[in-house]
Amino acid sequence: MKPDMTVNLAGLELRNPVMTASGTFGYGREFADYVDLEKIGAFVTKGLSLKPRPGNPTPRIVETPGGMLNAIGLQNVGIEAFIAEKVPFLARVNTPAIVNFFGSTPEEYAELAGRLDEIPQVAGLEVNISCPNVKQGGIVFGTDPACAGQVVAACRRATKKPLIVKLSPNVTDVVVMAQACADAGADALSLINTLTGMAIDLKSRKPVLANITGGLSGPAIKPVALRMVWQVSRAVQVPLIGIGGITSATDALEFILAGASAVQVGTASFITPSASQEIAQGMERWLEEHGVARVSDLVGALEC
Amino acid sequence: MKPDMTVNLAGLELRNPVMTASGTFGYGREFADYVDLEKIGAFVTKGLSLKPRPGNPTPRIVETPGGMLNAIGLQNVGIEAFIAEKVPFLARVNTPAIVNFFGSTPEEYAELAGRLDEIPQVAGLEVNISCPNVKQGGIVFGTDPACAGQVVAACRRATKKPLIVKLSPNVTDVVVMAQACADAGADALSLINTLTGMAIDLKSRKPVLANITGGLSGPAIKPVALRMVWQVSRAVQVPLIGIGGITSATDALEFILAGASAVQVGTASFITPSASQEIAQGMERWLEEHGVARVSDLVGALEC
Amino acid sequence: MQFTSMVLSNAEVSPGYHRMRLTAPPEFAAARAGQFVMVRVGGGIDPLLRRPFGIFDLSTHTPLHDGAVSQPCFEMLYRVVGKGTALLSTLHATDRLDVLGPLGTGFDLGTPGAEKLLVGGGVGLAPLYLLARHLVQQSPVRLFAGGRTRDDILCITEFERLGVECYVATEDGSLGECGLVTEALVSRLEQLEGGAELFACGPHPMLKAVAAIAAYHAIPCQVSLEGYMACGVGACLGCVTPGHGHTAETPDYRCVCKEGPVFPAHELGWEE
Amino acid sequence: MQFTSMVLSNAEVSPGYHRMRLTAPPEFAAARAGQFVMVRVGGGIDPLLRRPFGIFDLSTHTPLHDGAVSQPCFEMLYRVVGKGTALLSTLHATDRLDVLGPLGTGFDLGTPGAEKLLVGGGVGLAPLYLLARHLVQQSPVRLFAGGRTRDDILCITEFERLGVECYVATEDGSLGECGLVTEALVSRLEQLEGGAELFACGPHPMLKAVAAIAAYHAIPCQVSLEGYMACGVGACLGCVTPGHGHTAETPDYRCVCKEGPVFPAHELGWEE
Ligand SMILES: Cc1cc2nc3c(=O)[nH]c(=O)nc-3n(C[C@H](O)[C@H](O)[C@H](O)COP(=O)(O)OP(=O)(O)OC[C@H]3O[C@@H](n4cnc5c(N)ncnc54)[C@H](O)[C@@H]3O)c2cc1C
Ligand SMILES: Cc1cc2nc3c(=O)[nH]c(=O)nc-3n(C[C@H](O)[C@H](O)[C@H](O)COP(=O)(O)OP(=O)(O)OC[C@H]3O[C@@H](n4cnc5c(N)ncnc54)[C@H](O)[C@@H]3O)c2cc1C
Ligand SMILES: Cc1cc2nc3c(=O)[nH]c(=O)nc-3n(C[C@H](O)[C@H](O)[C@H](O)COP(=O)(O)O)c2cc1C
Ligand SMILES: Cc1cc2nc3c(=O)[nH]c(=O)nc-3n(C[C@H](O)[C@H](O)[C@H](O)COP(=O)(O)O)c2cc1C
Ligand code: FES
Ligand code: FES
Repeated sequence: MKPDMTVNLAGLELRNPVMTASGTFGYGREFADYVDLEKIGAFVTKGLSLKPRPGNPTPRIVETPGGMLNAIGLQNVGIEAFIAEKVPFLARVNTPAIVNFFGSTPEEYAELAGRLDEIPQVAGLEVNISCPNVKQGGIVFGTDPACAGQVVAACRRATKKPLIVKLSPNVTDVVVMAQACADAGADALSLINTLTGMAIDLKSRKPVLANITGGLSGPAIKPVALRMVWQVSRAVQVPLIGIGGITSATDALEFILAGASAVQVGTASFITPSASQEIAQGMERWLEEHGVARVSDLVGALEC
Repeated sequence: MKPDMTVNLAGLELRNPVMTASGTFGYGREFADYVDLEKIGAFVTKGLSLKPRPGNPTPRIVETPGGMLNAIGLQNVGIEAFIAEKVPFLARVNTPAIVNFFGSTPEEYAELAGRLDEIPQVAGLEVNISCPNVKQGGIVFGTDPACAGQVVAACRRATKKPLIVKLSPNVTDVVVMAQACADAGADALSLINTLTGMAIDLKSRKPVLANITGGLSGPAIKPVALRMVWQVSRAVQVPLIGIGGITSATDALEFILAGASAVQVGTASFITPSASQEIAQGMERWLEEHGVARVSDLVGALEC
Repeated sequence: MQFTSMVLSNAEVSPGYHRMRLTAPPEFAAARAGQFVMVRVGGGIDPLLRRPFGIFDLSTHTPLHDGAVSQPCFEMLYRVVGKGTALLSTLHATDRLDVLGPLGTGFDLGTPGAEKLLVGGGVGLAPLYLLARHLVQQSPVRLFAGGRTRDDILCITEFERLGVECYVATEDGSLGECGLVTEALVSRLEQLEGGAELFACGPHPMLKAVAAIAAYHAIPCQVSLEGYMACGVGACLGCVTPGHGHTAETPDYRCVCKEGPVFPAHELGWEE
Repeated sequence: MQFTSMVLSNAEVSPGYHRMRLTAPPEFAAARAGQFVMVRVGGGIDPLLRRPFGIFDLSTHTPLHDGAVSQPCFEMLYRVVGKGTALLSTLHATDRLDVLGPLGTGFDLGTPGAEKLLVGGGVGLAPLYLLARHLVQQSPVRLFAGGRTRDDILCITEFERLGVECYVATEDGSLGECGLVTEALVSRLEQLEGGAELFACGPHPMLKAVAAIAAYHAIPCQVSLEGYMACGVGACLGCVTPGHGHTAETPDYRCVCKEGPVFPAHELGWEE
């Protein structure tokens, strides 16, 4: 018998727990030639802001041992172009599209959440709180529980859609951040975003990235991500989406054991465009071979 | 002309800026067959406590993508056995030995610093503050600026030897921690210690490490380490020792450019026991080829 | 398209430069000059990302044994610069490689009849060979090949065999003229009566110079760019390059992997 | 000692098991049975750490060409279980490998004349062959080889060629007795009049059973352990195993890589 791969995540009905991660999958269409979008659970679009954002100068990416740094600088088309140019594609795909978004004040976050709330093709929202708060001296929302709570509460008031909050790993205590976001009304938490890192080119004696620092992703960060998912899952009640260095069904199942109800595949899609689909299939096969009836039976099933 | 590789680090005269990292080089003797200890700048011994410490059950280590997790649990012989069994070897080697140590209260740290202060063979002290404070609900000293400052101040009062404080990367703002330690009297800062991570064995559905979580080291963490060294070097005046994933002379020179006056080689010694020596030689060769007269000319010479 | 390709040959054609021939699926035969592939080198995390390479040539491979069906194949011309290309250079016939492609937007072949001037710097010659093969069928073609030393001047005989007239310049004078290839290009343009069309691939400073020459002579010019790439399909926005209207206030970034790598030179911003 | 070794041969000797012969420097000839090497597989970060393997045999290699000097070499017998061993199994003659060793404390050869009983489970036979070669020179030697199926019973002919009497047991009965090898060991011990000495290498539960048997019969027993290793030289404390006096309150950890991998069984804690 085929195992039951479905997941109900904060009201989102997913055919399986594998989603693609924001910023690594464009607006869905870019990968449509390589992935059967209807074989994955959901996809998350590139971080969106009210106004279009230019992003950083180049170079914006560099490979590091077992990972990569990116400093795209949240380049995106802005909400108007998103509605005009990207939403029609979302409507054509029978897979939930989750829109990742950000702002520079709680008000901007809320306004955007409100705009997205009106778009029927948007199945859920993912709030990226790893952005500086321009009103409070540039402190990153996602590193201060009060700031984060404020943003989440503002978004919560602006939307009835499933609200996922994406946590930054660049914090002393991810559990405190998770708790603050859950308390402020998050339906689910996704973790982790990238670790801040840097690469230097010895020859030119310059940073490789034009932005100097960037976000580390890929297999290198998997141990940190697994640890954070496990810590948060033991402390917080809302469902979790595990992210960080997932390249195989085994990786994904490890996150499920650690307490994630679903996972997101990021950097791996660059290496194998069909990674998310293959991971979903691989998970199903594993469950079948191991006689696990429902993927949800494994959530948090780690024996410590 | 041979470049000048010497470094004066907080009063320590080093023949070159390459040291070995605590916990990866035993008490020096273990590697003596593989490295000419007199070709490296200094070596740092395994984290020492007042009483012997048992360490954690096994498995204690596991390989991860581009890195490894360890949960040794700070197993060590304790100060008495250290003096009786390890110090005589230190006396025989014409290379500064730096003793890494820790405690579970500021008083324990200070007592140990005082004991070490009396040992002439000990060239300098490195305080590991990535340990839980048993008096304050187990909060890790190195994640709270006040706690860290307290420990450093206590050690400072107990010793006149060069006092290096080793920073944890598991914090929201490493600059605040660095500042607190410098203000409390640290002569130098070494960074980074390991990132907390976790590995799971899907087959057994258990964590791989008996301790569940462990410290991530190796090439995977280099971008995070470089970023932290760069951040701290721009904000704090004391000299820095760069640590994290250094496996080549190029890596080491990148840390120097980022602002480190010296570096420590950890995990790389497991892969190539002579790594530290080879890195020192490689750096010298690079300086010569590039017409740099003194390694100190490169410290913080990154062009941003 | 993602496919597993078999290495047919992989030979050093000049010190530090290799030419690799690989099998491809039938659909690959439709690849256009200027498009590229992304190759996964090794099966693990080191290197992690795919590496982009131009398509040097397209052809058909007929295995030697009886009754064998012939199969499309393509070639890459690459320079060993780092980890990925070093590993690539160690592969042998029958080794497998995971390939994504053809990707991106290739060259527009321009107006039949008009003289085509191709400018290539070092390994920038790679995508120009397939282009020349297509162009010689409809127009006179000249190649301006530049490099630091003669080792950087690649596969000129192949171009000549197509009937392409070749001009060579090296910075150290070890082959052809001593100096920059753009000087030879300028002389030719000054001789020319009718319009010519430019196609260039090579280091950024060379492309910038070529773009300026084209603008000065008011002739069409297409350039093929490089950019650090992660996805190759327009999803990560890692590879962008400033468009002609780009300023810090009114940013205008183009995706090298999707909108490019070939762009009309006048559509790009050349300031930086 | 760290050295670059050349692969002389690398053959599959049973499904999933390979035997590899490698050159070594002259000093390596002094390696003792039970010592091990740590091999760097691949030159990059994947795999990152060295992999530990027992020394299956020591010998001398004389190249075929005229005037060649003979050279020490050693063999490893390994099972493909993960990334490192899979990569190892793809190596060919003339490939190079970076080796650290001989490491650790090997077997003590015991009292000449006393019967030697060797117990090996699966790839645990690896270090027992060199041991047997040494022991047959001074004592009668019997081998008890166990495995899950007959595929796990390795190189028995080689042991027999040394004059070692071999008992085989498999869990599925596909070769030798059906059951655990320790049963055959117990029968033999019950037959024996004089004292015997035990040497065992294999999975932990097997070693635990052998240690218990030795304790019951009050005969000396040495076991060779495995442990996840990073440094292999006693510096990282990753590989430790509890000693006989070990409790949570009075910990007593021994370093498998330095004090072991061979330990007198009674010195270890077998509780966990
Ligand atoms: C569209 C396109 C077509 C190309 N065609 C060719 C070709 O036909 N022949 C050829 O020899 N080279 C070509 N290049 C450059 C080639 O991709 C790089 O030389 C190669 O990726 C270097 O990989 P490495 O691992 O050896 O070097 P490393 O320096 O170790 O690479 C590290 C990282 O930087 C990237 N990188 C390094 N150099 C470049 C570069 N010049 N451009 C883009 N990314 C780079 C790599 O892809 C990798 O992600 C092309 C690049 C692009 C973007
Ligand atoms: C002293 C000693 C001697 C050994 N001798 C032999 C031998 O002669 N023949 C043989 O086939 N195997 C031997 N082993 C086990 C062998 O080291 C592992 O099977 C091998 O390291 C697995 O590597 P991998 O990359 O294929 O597996 P992976 O599972 O990918 O390895 C991941 C990590 O776990 C470690 N690891 C995995 N299994 C073991 C294990 N059983 N023991 C220790 N570490 C492990 C690896 O070294 C590596 O660090 C010995 C182990 C030790 C400690
Ligand atoms: C090129 C790139 C762009 C990204 N852009 C975003 C983004 O816009 N918003 C966001 O929340 N996360 C973004 N991320 C983070 C990823 O969604 C993901 O959290 C991270 O890459 C870790 O997962 P991975 O290791 O599987 O890649 C980006 C990551 C990469 C590599
Ligand atoms: C096995 C192991 C044991 C360690 N023990 C200590 C320790 O006792 N005290 C300490 O301050 N750091 C300890 N560290 C951290 C290292 O000193 C170093 O900060 C870290 O490994 C990062 O450097 P690397 O990537 O070069 O290994 C240990 C690291 C490893 C891998
Ligand atoms: S490489 Fe990803 S958008 Fe071009
Ligand atoms: S492997 Fe490092 S102490 Fe044994």
